[in-house]
Amino acid sequence: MKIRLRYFGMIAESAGKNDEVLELNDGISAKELKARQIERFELPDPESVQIAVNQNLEEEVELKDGDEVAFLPPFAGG
Amino acid sequence: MKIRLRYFGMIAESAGKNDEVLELNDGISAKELKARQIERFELPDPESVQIAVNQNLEEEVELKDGDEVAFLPPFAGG
Amino acid sequence: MDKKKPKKVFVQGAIPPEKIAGSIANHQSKTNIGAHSIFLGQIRADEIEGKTVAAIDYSAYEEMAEKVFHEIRETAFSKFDITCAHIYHSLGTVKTGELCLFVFTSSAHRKIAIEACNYFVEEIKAKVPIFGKEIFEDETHQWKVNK
Amino acid sequence: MDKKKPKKVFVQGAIPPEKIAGSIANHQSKTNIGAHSIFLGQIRADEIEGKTVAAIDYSAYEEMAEKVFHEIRETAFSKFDITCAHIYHSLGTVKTGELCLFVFTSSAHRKIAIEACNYFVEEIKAKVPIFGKEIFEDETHQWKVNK
Repeated sequence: MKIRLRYFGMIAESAGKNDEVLELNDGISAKELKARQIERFELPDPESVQIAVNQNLEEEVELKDGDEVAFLPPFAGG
Repeated sequence: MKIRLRYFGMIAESAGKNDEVLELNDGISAKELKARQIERFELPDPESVQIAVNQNLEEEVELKDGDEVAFLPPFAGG
Repeated sequence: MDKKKPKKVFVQGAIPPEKIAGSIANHQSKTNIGAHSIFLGQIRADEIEGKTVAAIDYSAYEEMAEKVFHEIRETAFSKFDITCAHIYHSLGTVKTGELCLFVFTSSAHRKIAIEACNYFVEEIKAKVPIFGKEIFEDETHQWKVNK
Repeated sequence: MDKKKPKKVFVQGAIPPEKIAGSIANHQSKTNIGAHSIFLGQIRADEIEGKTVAAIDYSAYEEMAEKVFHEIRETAFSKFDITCAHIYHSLGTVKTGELCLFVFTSSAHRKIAIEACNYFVEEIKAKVPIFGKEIFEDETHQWKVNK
Protein backbone atom coordinates (compact mmCIF):
# COMPACT_ATOMS: atom_id res chain seq x y z
CA MET A 1 0.00 0.00 0.00
CA LYS A 2 1.08 3.59 -0.62
CA ILE A 3 1.35 5.98 2.32
CA ARG A 4 2.13 9.68 1.94
CA LEU A 5 4.40 11.03 4.64
CA ARG A 6 4.72 14.73 5.37
CA TYR A 7 7.36 16.38 7.52
CA PHE A 8 7.14 19.79 9.18
CA GLY A 9 9.39 22.25 10.94
CA MET A 10 12.49 20.81 12.54
CA ILE A 11 11.47 17.31 11.43
CA ALA A 12 11.50 18.37 7.77
CA GLU A 13 14.91 19.87 8.44
CA SER A 14 16.19 16.58 9.92
CA ALA A 15 14.58 14.51 7.16
CA GLY A 16 15.93 16.79 4.44
CA LYS A 17 12.53 16.76 2.73
CA ASN A 18 8.93 17.92 3.18
CA ASP A 19 7.19 14.78 1.98
CA GLU A 20 7.60 11.39 0.35
CA VAL A 21 5.47 8.40 -0.61
CA LEU A 22 6.41 5.01 0.88
CA GLU A 23 5.29 1.59 -0.31
CA LEU A 24 4.53 -0.34 2.90
CA ASN A 25 3.24 -3.81 3.78
CA ASP A 26 -0.33 -4.03 5.07
CA GLY A 27 -0.80 -4.27 8.81
CA ILE A 28 1.61 -1.56 9.94
CA SER A 29 0.27 0.85 12.59
CA ALA A 30 0.87 4.58 12.65
CA LYS A 31 2.87 4.10 15.83
CA GLU A 32 5.20 1.58 14.19
CA LEU A 33 5.75 3.90 11.22
CA LYS A 34 6.50 6.75 13.61
CA ALA A 35 9.15 4.70 15.46
CA ARG A 36 10.71 3.64 12.16
CA GLN A 37 11.02 7.19 10.83
CA ILE A 38 12.33 8.55 14.12
CA GLU A 39 15.10 5.98 13.94
CA ARG A 40 15.73 6.43 10.21
CA PHE A 41 16.19 10.20 10.45
CA GLU A 42 17.64 10.13 13.99
CA LEU A 43 15.09 12.75 15.00
CA PRO A 44 16.12 14.73 18.07
CA ASP A 45 13.77 14.81 21.05
CA PRO A 46 11.61 11.88 19.83
CA GLU A 47 9.12 12.18 22.72
CA SER A 48 8.07 15.55 21.34
CA VAL A 49 7.10 14.15 17.92
CA GLN A 50 3.37 13.84 17.27
CA ILE A 51 1.80 12.21 14.25
CA ALA A 52 -1.46 12.96 12.50
CA VAL A 53 -3.15 10.36 10.32
CA ASN A 54 -5.34 12.10 7.76
CA GLN A 55 -5.17 15.25 9.94
CA ASN A 56 -6.14 13.54 13.20
CA LEU A 57 -3.66 13.21 16.04
CA GLU A 58 -3.60 9.47 16.67
CA GLU A 59 -1.07 6.67 16.66
CA GLU A 60 -3.02 3.58 17.68
CA VAL A 61 -4.49 3.06 14.24
CA GLU A 62 -3.67 0.64 11.45
CA LEU A 63 -2.68 2.40 8.23
CA LYS A 64 -4.46 1.81 4.96
CA ASP A 65 -3.65 2.57 1.35
CA GLY A 66 -3.76 6.28 0.55
CA ASP A 67 -3.39 7.52 4.13
CA GLU A 68 -1.46 10.71 4.81
CA VAL A 69 0.76 10.59 7.88
CA ALA A 70 2.18 13.90 9.09
CA PHE A 71 5.15 14.15 11.44
CA LEU A 72 4.70 17.18 13.66
CA PRO A 73 7.25 18.83 15.94
CA PRO A 74 6.08 20.87 18.96
CA PHE A 75 3.50 23.52 18.08
CA ALA A 76 4.59 27.14 18.20
CA GLY A 77 1.59 29.15 17.07
CA GLY A 78 0.46 32.38 18.66
CA MET B 1 -17.70 77.77 56.94
CA LYS B 2 -18.15 77.56 53.17
CA ILE B 3 -18.60 74.12 51.55
CA ARG B 4 -18.78 73.61 47.81
CA LEU B 5 -21.29 70.96 46.78
CA ARG B 6 -21.21 69.29 43.37
CA TYR B 7 -23.94 67.14 41.87
CA PHE B 8 -23.55 64.60 39.08
CA GLY B 9 -25.72 62.55 36.74
CA MET B 10 -29.22 61.83 37.96
CA ILE B 11 -28.50 63.71 41.21
CA ALA B 12 -27.75 66.91 39.29
CA GLU B 13 -30.97 66.32 37.41
CA SER B 14 -32.95 65.99 40.68
CA ALA B 15 -31.18 68.96 42.26
CA GLY B 16 -31.68 71.08 39.18
CA LYS B 17 -28.09 72.28 39.39
CA ASN B 18 -24.50 71.07 39.04
CA ASP B 19 -23.04 72.84 42.05
CA GLU B 20 -23.61 75.35 44.80
CA VAL B 21 -21.79 76.82 47.80
CA LEU B 22 -23.40 76.42 51.21
CA GLU B 23 -22.59 78.34 54.38
CA LEU B 24 -22.65 75.70 57.15
CA ASN B 25 -22.05 75.64 60.89
CA ASP B 26 -18.83 74.01 62.10
CA GLY B 27 -19.08 70.42 63.30
CA ILE B 28 -21.22 68.94 60.58
CA SER B 29 -20.05 65.60 59.18
CA ALA B 30 -20.13 64.60 55.54
CA LYS B 31 -22.70 61.96 56.41
CA GLU B 32 -25.03 64.52 57.97
CA LEU B 33 -24.75 66.78 54.94
CA LYS B 34 -25.48 63.83 52.69
CA ALA B 35 -28.68 62.97 54.62
CA ARG B 36 -29.74 66.60 54.53
CA GLN B 37 -29.36 66.97 50.77
CA ILE B 38 -31.01 63.61 50.06
CA GLU B 39 -34.04 64.87 51.97
CA ARG B 40 -33.92 68.37 50.51
CA PHE B 41 -33.89 67.17 46.88
CA GLU B 42 -35.94 64.03 47.58
CA LEU B 43 -33.26 62.03 45.78
CA PRO B 44 -34.53 58.71 44.46
CA ASP B 45 -32.75 55.49 45.54
CA PRO B 46 -30.86 57.19 48.41
CA GLU B 47 -28.89 54.03 49.30
CA SER B 48 -27.14 54.29 45.95
CA VAL B 49 -25.80 57.81 46.61
CA GLN B 50 -22.09 58.01 47.41
CA ILE B 51 -20.27 61.14 48.47
CA ALA B 52 -16.69 62.16 47.93
CA VAL B 53 -15.02 64.72 50.17
CA ASN B 54 -12.20 66.40 48.27
CA GLN B 55 -12.33 63.51 45.77
CA ASN B 56 -12.16 60.75 48.39
CA LEU B 57 -15.11 58.43 48.95
CA GLU B 58 -15.80 58.86 52.65
CA GLU B 59 -18.65 59.96 54.88
CA GLU B 60 -17.34 59.58 58.43
CA VAL B 61 -15.40 62.81 58.33
CA GLU B 62 -16.03 66.23 59.79
CA LEU B 63 -16.20 68.94 57.16
CA LYS B 64 -13.98 71.98 57.22
CA ASP B 65 -14.02 75.32 55.48
CA GLY B 66 -13.28 75.06 51.77
CA ASP B 67 -14.09 71.37 51.41
CA GLU B 68 -15.64 70.12 48.19
CA VAL B 69 -18.37 67.52 48.65
CA ALA B 70 -19.51 65.64 45.55
CA PHE B 71 -22.78 63.72 45.35
CA LEU B 72 -22.32 60.69 43.09
CA PRO B 73 -24.98 58.43 41.64
CA PRO B 74 -24.08 54.85 40.62
CA PHE B 75 -21.05 54.62 38.35
CA ALA B 76 -21.63 53.67 34.74
CA GLY B 77 -18.21 53.83 33.11
CA GLY B 78 -16.95 51.28 30.65
CA MET C 1 8.72 54.54 31.02
CA ASP C 2 5.23 55.78 30.38
CA LYS C 3 4.28 54.71 33.90
CA LYS C 4 4.93 58.02 35.60
CA LYS C 5 3.57 60.49 33.08
CA PRO C 6 0.07 61.65 33.93
CA LYS C 7 -2.11 60.32 31.13
CA LYS C 8 -5.12 61.91 29.53
CA VAL C 9 -7.90 59.33 29.68
CA PHE C 10 -10.99 61.20 28.55
CA VAL C 11 -11.72 61.79 24.90
CA GLN C 12 -14.65 63.77 23.58
CA GLY C 13 -17.20 61.55 21.81
CA ALA C 14 -16.64 58.06 20.41
CA ILE C 15 -13.21 56.41 20.20
CA PRO C 16 -12.42 55.88 16.50
CA PRO C 17 -11.02 52.47 15.40
CA GLU C 18 -8.05 54.33 13.86
CA LYS C 19 -6.98 55.39 17.35
CA ILE C 20 -6.65 51.74 18.27
CA ALA C 21 -4.56 50.99 15.17
CA GLY C 22 -2.37 53.98 16.03
CA SER C 23 -1.83 52.78 19.59
CA ILE C 24 -0.88 49.31 18.37
CA ALA C 25 1.51 50.70 15.75
CA ASN C 26 3.20 52.82 18.44
CA HIS C 27 4.22 49.63 20.23
CA GLN C 28 5.97 47.92 17.35
CA SER C 29 9.29 49.43 18.35
CA LYS C 30 9.01 47.87 21.82
CA THR C 31 10.52 44.49 21.07
CA ASN C 32 10.33 43.26 24.66
CA ILE C 33 6.55 42.96 24.21
CA GLY C 34 5.16 39.56 23.29
CA ALA C 35 1.44 40.06 23.92
CA HIS C 36 -1.17 42.79 23.87
CA SER C 37 -4.60 42.51 25.40
CA ILE C 38 -7.30 44.97 24.36
CA PHE C 39 -10.78 45.53 25.72
CA LEU C 40 -13.31 47.68 23.90
CA GLY C 41 -16.67 48.80 25.23
CA GLN C 42 -19.30 49.42 22.55
CA ILE C 43 -22.73 51.02 22.99
CA ARG C 44 -25.53 48.48 22.69
CA ALA C 45 -28.96 49.31 21.25
CA ASP C 46 -30.67 47.83 24.29
CA GLU C 47 -34.42 47.68 24.31
CA ILE C 48 -35.94 48.79 27.61
CA GLU C 49 -39.70 48.73 28.04
CA GLY C 50 -40.25 48.98 24.32
CA LYS C 51 -37.81 51.85 23.77
CA THR C 52 -34.45 51.45 22.06
CA VAL C 53 -31.22 53.07 23.24
CA ALA C 54 -29.79 55.37 20.56
CA ALA C 55 -26.77 56.77 22.43
CA ILE C 56 -25.19 57.22 25.83
CA ASP C 57 -24.23 60.68 27.03
CA TYR C 58 -21.26 60.27 29.39
CA SER C 59 -20.30 62.74 32.08
CA ALA C 60 -17.81 62.42 34.93
CA TYR C 61 -16.48 64.00 38.07
CA GLU C 62 -13.41 64.58 35.97
CA GLU C 63 -10.85 65.66 38.57
CA MET C 64 -11.66 62.68 40.79
CA ALA C 65 -11.89 60.31 37.81
CA GLU C 66 -8.40 61.28 36.61
CA LYS C 67 -7.09 60.71 40.14
CA VAL C 68 -8.77 57.29 40.38
CA PHE C 69 -7.49 56.30 36.92
CA HIS C 70 -4.01 57.20 38.08
CA GLU C 71 -4.38 55.12 41.26
CA ILE C 72 -5.64 52.14 39.25
CA ARG C 73 -2.61 52.47 36.95
CA GLU C 74 -0.19 52.62 39.88
CA THR C 75 -1.73 49.54 41.48
CA ALA C 76 -1.78 47.66 38.17
CA PHE C 77 1.91 48.37 37.55
CA SER C 78 2.75 47.10 41.04
CA LYS C 79 0.61 43.95 40.64
CA PHE C 80 1.41 42.97 37.05
CA ASP C 81 4.67 42.87 35.12
CA ILE C 82 3.33 44.92 32.22
CA THR C 83 5.44 47.10 29.95
CA CYS C 84 2.66 49.59 29.27
CA ALA C 85 -1.00 50.33 29.76
CA HIS C 86 -3.31 52.79 28.07
CA ILE C 87 -6.89 53.72 28.89
CA TYR C 88 -9.30 55.93 26.97
CA HIS C 89 -12.89 56.65 27.94
CA SER C 90 -15.45 58.79 26.16
CA LEU C 91 -17.19 61.86 27.50
CA GLY C 92 -20.24 63.32 25.79
CA THR C 93 -22.44 61.49 23.29
CA VAL C 94 -21.51 58.07 21.96
CA LYS C 95 -24.00 56.47 19.58
CA THR C 96 -24.92 52.79 19.46
CA GLY C 97 -22.26 50.74 17.71
CA GLU C 98 -19.55 53.25 18.64
CA LEU C 99 -16.76 52.68 21.16
CA CYS C 100 -16.72 54.30 24.61
CA LEU C 101 -13.84 52.46 26.35
CA PHE C 102 -10.43 51.32 25.12
CA VAL C 103 -8.10 49.48 27.51
CA PHE C 104 -4.75 48.33 26.14
CA THR C 105 -2.13 46.39 28.13
CA SER C 106 1.16 44.91 26.96
CA SER C 107 3.61 42.46 28.47
CA ALA C 108 6.33 40.00 27.54
CA HIS C 109 3.86 37.19 28.27
CA ARG C 110 0.22 36.71 27.34
CA LYS C 111 -1.22 35.78 30.73
CA ILE C 112 0.09 38.93 32.36
CA ALA C 113 -1.23 41.20 29.61
CA ILE C 114 -4.66 39.51 29.76
CA GLU C 115 -4.94 39.57 33.56
CA ALA C 116 -3.90 43.20 33.72
CA CYS C 117 -6.42 44.18 31.05
CA ASN C 118 -9.23 42.46 32.96
CA TYR C 119 -8.09 44.15 36.15
CA PHE C 120 -8.31 47.57 34.53
CA VAL C 121 -11.78 46.92 33.12
CA GLU C 122 -13.20 45.73 36.44
CA GLU C 123 -11.57 48.54 38.41
CA ILE C 124 -12.78 51.19 35.99
CA LYS C 125 -16.35 49.90 36.15
CA ALA C 126 -16.31 49.77 39.95
CA LYS C 127 -14.31 52.81 41.00
CA VAL C 128 -14.33 55.64 38.47
CA PRO C 129 -17.03 58.33 38.85
CA ILE C 130 -18.41 58.22 35.32
CA PHE C 131 -22.13 58.60 34.67
CA GLY C 132 -24.11 57.53 31.64
CA LYS C 133 -27.40 58.86 30.39
CA GLU C 134 -29.04 56.34 28.07
CA ILE C 135 -30.83 58.33 25.40
CA PHE C 136 -33.67 56.54 23.65
CA GLU C 137 -34.71 56.98 20.05
CA ASP C 138 -37.69 59.07 21.21
CA GLU C 139 -35.26 61.42 23.03
CA THR C 140 -36.40 60.39 26.51
CA HIS C 141 -33.64 59.05 28.74
CA GLN C 142 -32.76 56.96 31.78
CA TRP C 143 -29.59 56.73 33.85
CA LYS C 144 -27.33 53.73 33.33
CA VAL C 145 -26.09 51.71 36.31
CA ASN C 146 -23.15 49.28 36.13
CA LYS C 147 -24.00 45.76 37.16
CA MET D 1 -24.24 34.60 11.13
CA ASP D 2 -20.52 34.40 10.40
CA LYS D 3 -20.37 31.21 12.45
CA LYS D 4 -20.87 28.77 9.62
CA LYS D 5 -18.75 30.31 6.88
CA PRO D 6 -15.33 28.69 6.61
CA LYS D 7 -12.91 31.46 7.56
CA LYS D 8 -9.47 32.11 6.17
CA VAL D 9 -7.13 32.30 9.15
CA PHE D 10 -3.66 32.45 7.65
CA VAL D 11 -2.23 35.66 6.30
CA GLN D 12 1.13 35.98 4.59
CA GLY D 13 3.63 37.93 6.72
CA ALA D 14 2.86 40.27 9.61
CA ILE D 15 -0.65 41.39 10.52
CA PRO D 16 -0.83 45.19 9.98
CA PRO D 17 -2.48 47.34 12.70
CA GLU D 18 -4.84 48.70 10.04
CA LYS D 19 -6.35 45.23 9.68
CA ILE D 20 -7.34 45.40 13.34
CA ALA D 21 -8.92 48.84 12.91
CA GLY D 22 -10.80 47.50 9.89
CA SER D 23 -12.13 44.50 11.81
CA ILE D 24 -13.30 46.76 14.64
CA ALA D 25 -14.98 49.20 12.24
CA ASN D 26 -16.81 46.28 10.60
CA HIS D 27 -18.57 45.59 13.90
CA GLN D 28 -20.00 49.05 14.48
CA SER D 29 -23.23 48.12 12.71
CA LYS D 30 -23.76 45.20 15.11
CA THR D 31 -25.56 47.03 17.88
CA ASN D 32 -26.19 43.92 19.97
CA ILE D 33 -22.46 43.93 20.82
CA GLY D 34 -21.39 45.54 24.09
CA ALA D 35 -17.82 44.30 24.42
CA HIS D 36 -14.89 43.26 22.27
CA SER D 37 -11.85 41.40 23.53
CA ILE D 38 -8.71 41.36 21.42
CA PHE D 39 -5.49 39.44 21.83
CA LEU D 40 -2.40 40.24 19.77
CA GLY D 41 0.79 38.21 19.64
CA GLN D 42 3.90 40.24 18.86
CA ILE D 43 7.39 38.91 18.03
CA ARG D 44 9.83 39.53 20.88
CA ALA D 45 13.53 40.20 20.34
CA ASP D 46 14.47 37.46 22.81
CA GLU D 47 18.11 36.98 23.62
CA ILE D 48 19.15 33.31 23.64
CA GLU D 49 22.74 32.41 24.47
CA GLY D 50 23.98 35.81 23.40
CA LYS D 51 22.07 35.89 20.11
CA THR D 52 19.04 38.07 19.46
CA VAL D 53 15.90 36.96 17.64
CA ALA D 54 15.29 39.09 14.54
CA ALA D 55 12.21 37.33 13.13
CA ILE D 56 10.13 34.19 13.25
CA ASP D 57 9.44 32.23 10.09
CA TYR D 58 6.07 30.50 10.54
CA SER D 59 4.98 27.39 8.68
CA ALA D 60 2.01 25.11 9.24
CA TYR D 61 0.37 21.88 8.27
CA GLU D 62 -2.20 24.12 6.65
CA GLU D 63 -5.01 21.71 5.83
CA MET D 64 -5.01 20.31 9.35
CA ALA D 65 -4.57 23.76 10.91
CA GLU D 66 -7.64 25.11 9.10
CA LYS D 67 -9.61 22.08 10.28
CA VAL D 68 -8.49 22.56 13.89
CA PHE D 69 -9.22 26.30 13.76
CA HIS D 70 -12.72 25.41 12.57
CA GLU D 71 -13.20 22.89 15.41
CA ILE D 72 -12.01 25.44 17.97
CA ARG D 73 -14.52 27.96 16.56
CA GLU D 74 -17.37 25.47 16.71
CA THR D 75 -16.56 24.57 20.30
CA ALA D 76 -16.18 28.22 21.29
CA PHE D 77 -19.57 29.12 19.81
CA SER D 78 -21.18 26.25 21.75
CA LYS D 79 -19.44 27.19 25.02
CA PHE D 80 -19.72 30.99 24.92
CA ASP D 81 -22.56 33.31 23.96
CA ILE D 82 -20.47 35.32 21.52
CA THR D 83 -21.82 37.17 18.52
CA CYS D 84 -18.67 36.76 16.45
CA ALA D 85 -15.09 35.61 16.54
CA HIS D 86 -12.19 36.23 14.19
CA ILE D 87 -8.73 34.72 14.13
CA TYR D 88 -5.75 35.62 11.98
CA HIS D 89 -2.32 34.00 12.15
CA SER D 90 0.77 34.78 10.13
CA LEU D 91 2.65 32.43 7.85
CA GLY D 92 6.12 33.24 6.57
CA THR D 93 8.45 35.80 8.08
CA VAL D 94 7.34 38.14 10.86
CA LYS D 95 9.96 40.51 12.23
CA THR D 96 10.39 41.49 15.86
CA GLY D 97 7.83 44.08 16.91
CA GLU D 98 5.36 42.88 14.28
CA LEU D 99 2.13 41.02 14.96
CA CYS D 100 1.70 37.29 14.25
CA LEU D 101 -1.66 36.55 15.93
CA PHE D 102 -4.93 38.49 16.11
CA VAL D 103 -7.88 37.02 18.04
CA PHE D 104 -11.06 39.10 18.19
CA THR D 105 -14.22 38.09 20.07
CA SER D 106 -17.43 40.06 20.61
CA SER D 107 -20.41 39.62 22.88
CA ALA D 108 -23.22 41.55 24.51
CA HIS D 109 -21.33 41.26 27.81
CA ARG D 110 -17.71 41.78 28.68
CA LYS D 111 -17.00 38.61 30.65
CA ILE D 112 -18.14 36.38 27.83
CA ALA D 113 -16.06 38.22 25.22
CA ILE D 114 -12.98 38.07 27.48
CA GLU D 115 -13.35 34.39 28.41
CA ALA D 116 -13.92 33.38 24.80
CA CYS D 117 -10.85 35.33 23.67
CA ASN D 118 -8.70 33.59 26.27
CA TYR D 119 -10.14 30.23 25.26
CA PHE D 120 -9.17 30.81 21.63
CA VAL D 121 -5.63 31.87 22.51
CA GLU D 122 -5.00 28.83 24.72
CA GLU D 123 -6.56 26.40 22.25
CA ILE D 124 -4.59 27.84 19.34
CA LYS D 125 -1.31 27.56 21.23
CA ALA D 126 -2.04 23.97 22.29
CA LYS D 127 -3.75 22.41 19.29
CA VAL D 128 -2.92 24.06 15.98
CA PRO D 129 0.00 22.60 14.00
CA ILE D 130 1.95 25.80 13.44
CA PHE D 131 5.74 25.81 13.59
CA GLY D 132 8.07 28.72 14.19
CA LYS D 133 11.70 29.09 13.20
CA GLU D 134 13.35 31.76 15.32
CA ILE D 135 15.85 33.53 13.09
CA PHE D 136 18.69 35.29 14.86
CA GLU D 137 20.39 38.44 13.75
CA ASP D 138 23.40 36.36 12.59
CA GLU D 139 21.01 34.33 10.35
CA THR D 140 21.36 31.14 12.39
CA HIS D 141 18.10 29.75 13.73
CA GLN D 142 16.40 27.55 16.29
CA TRP D 143 12.91 26.08 16.47
CA LYS D 144 10.40 27.70 18.80
CA VAL D 145 8.40 25.58 21.24
CA ASN D 146 5.24 26.83 23.00
CA LYS D 147 5.44 26.72 26.77
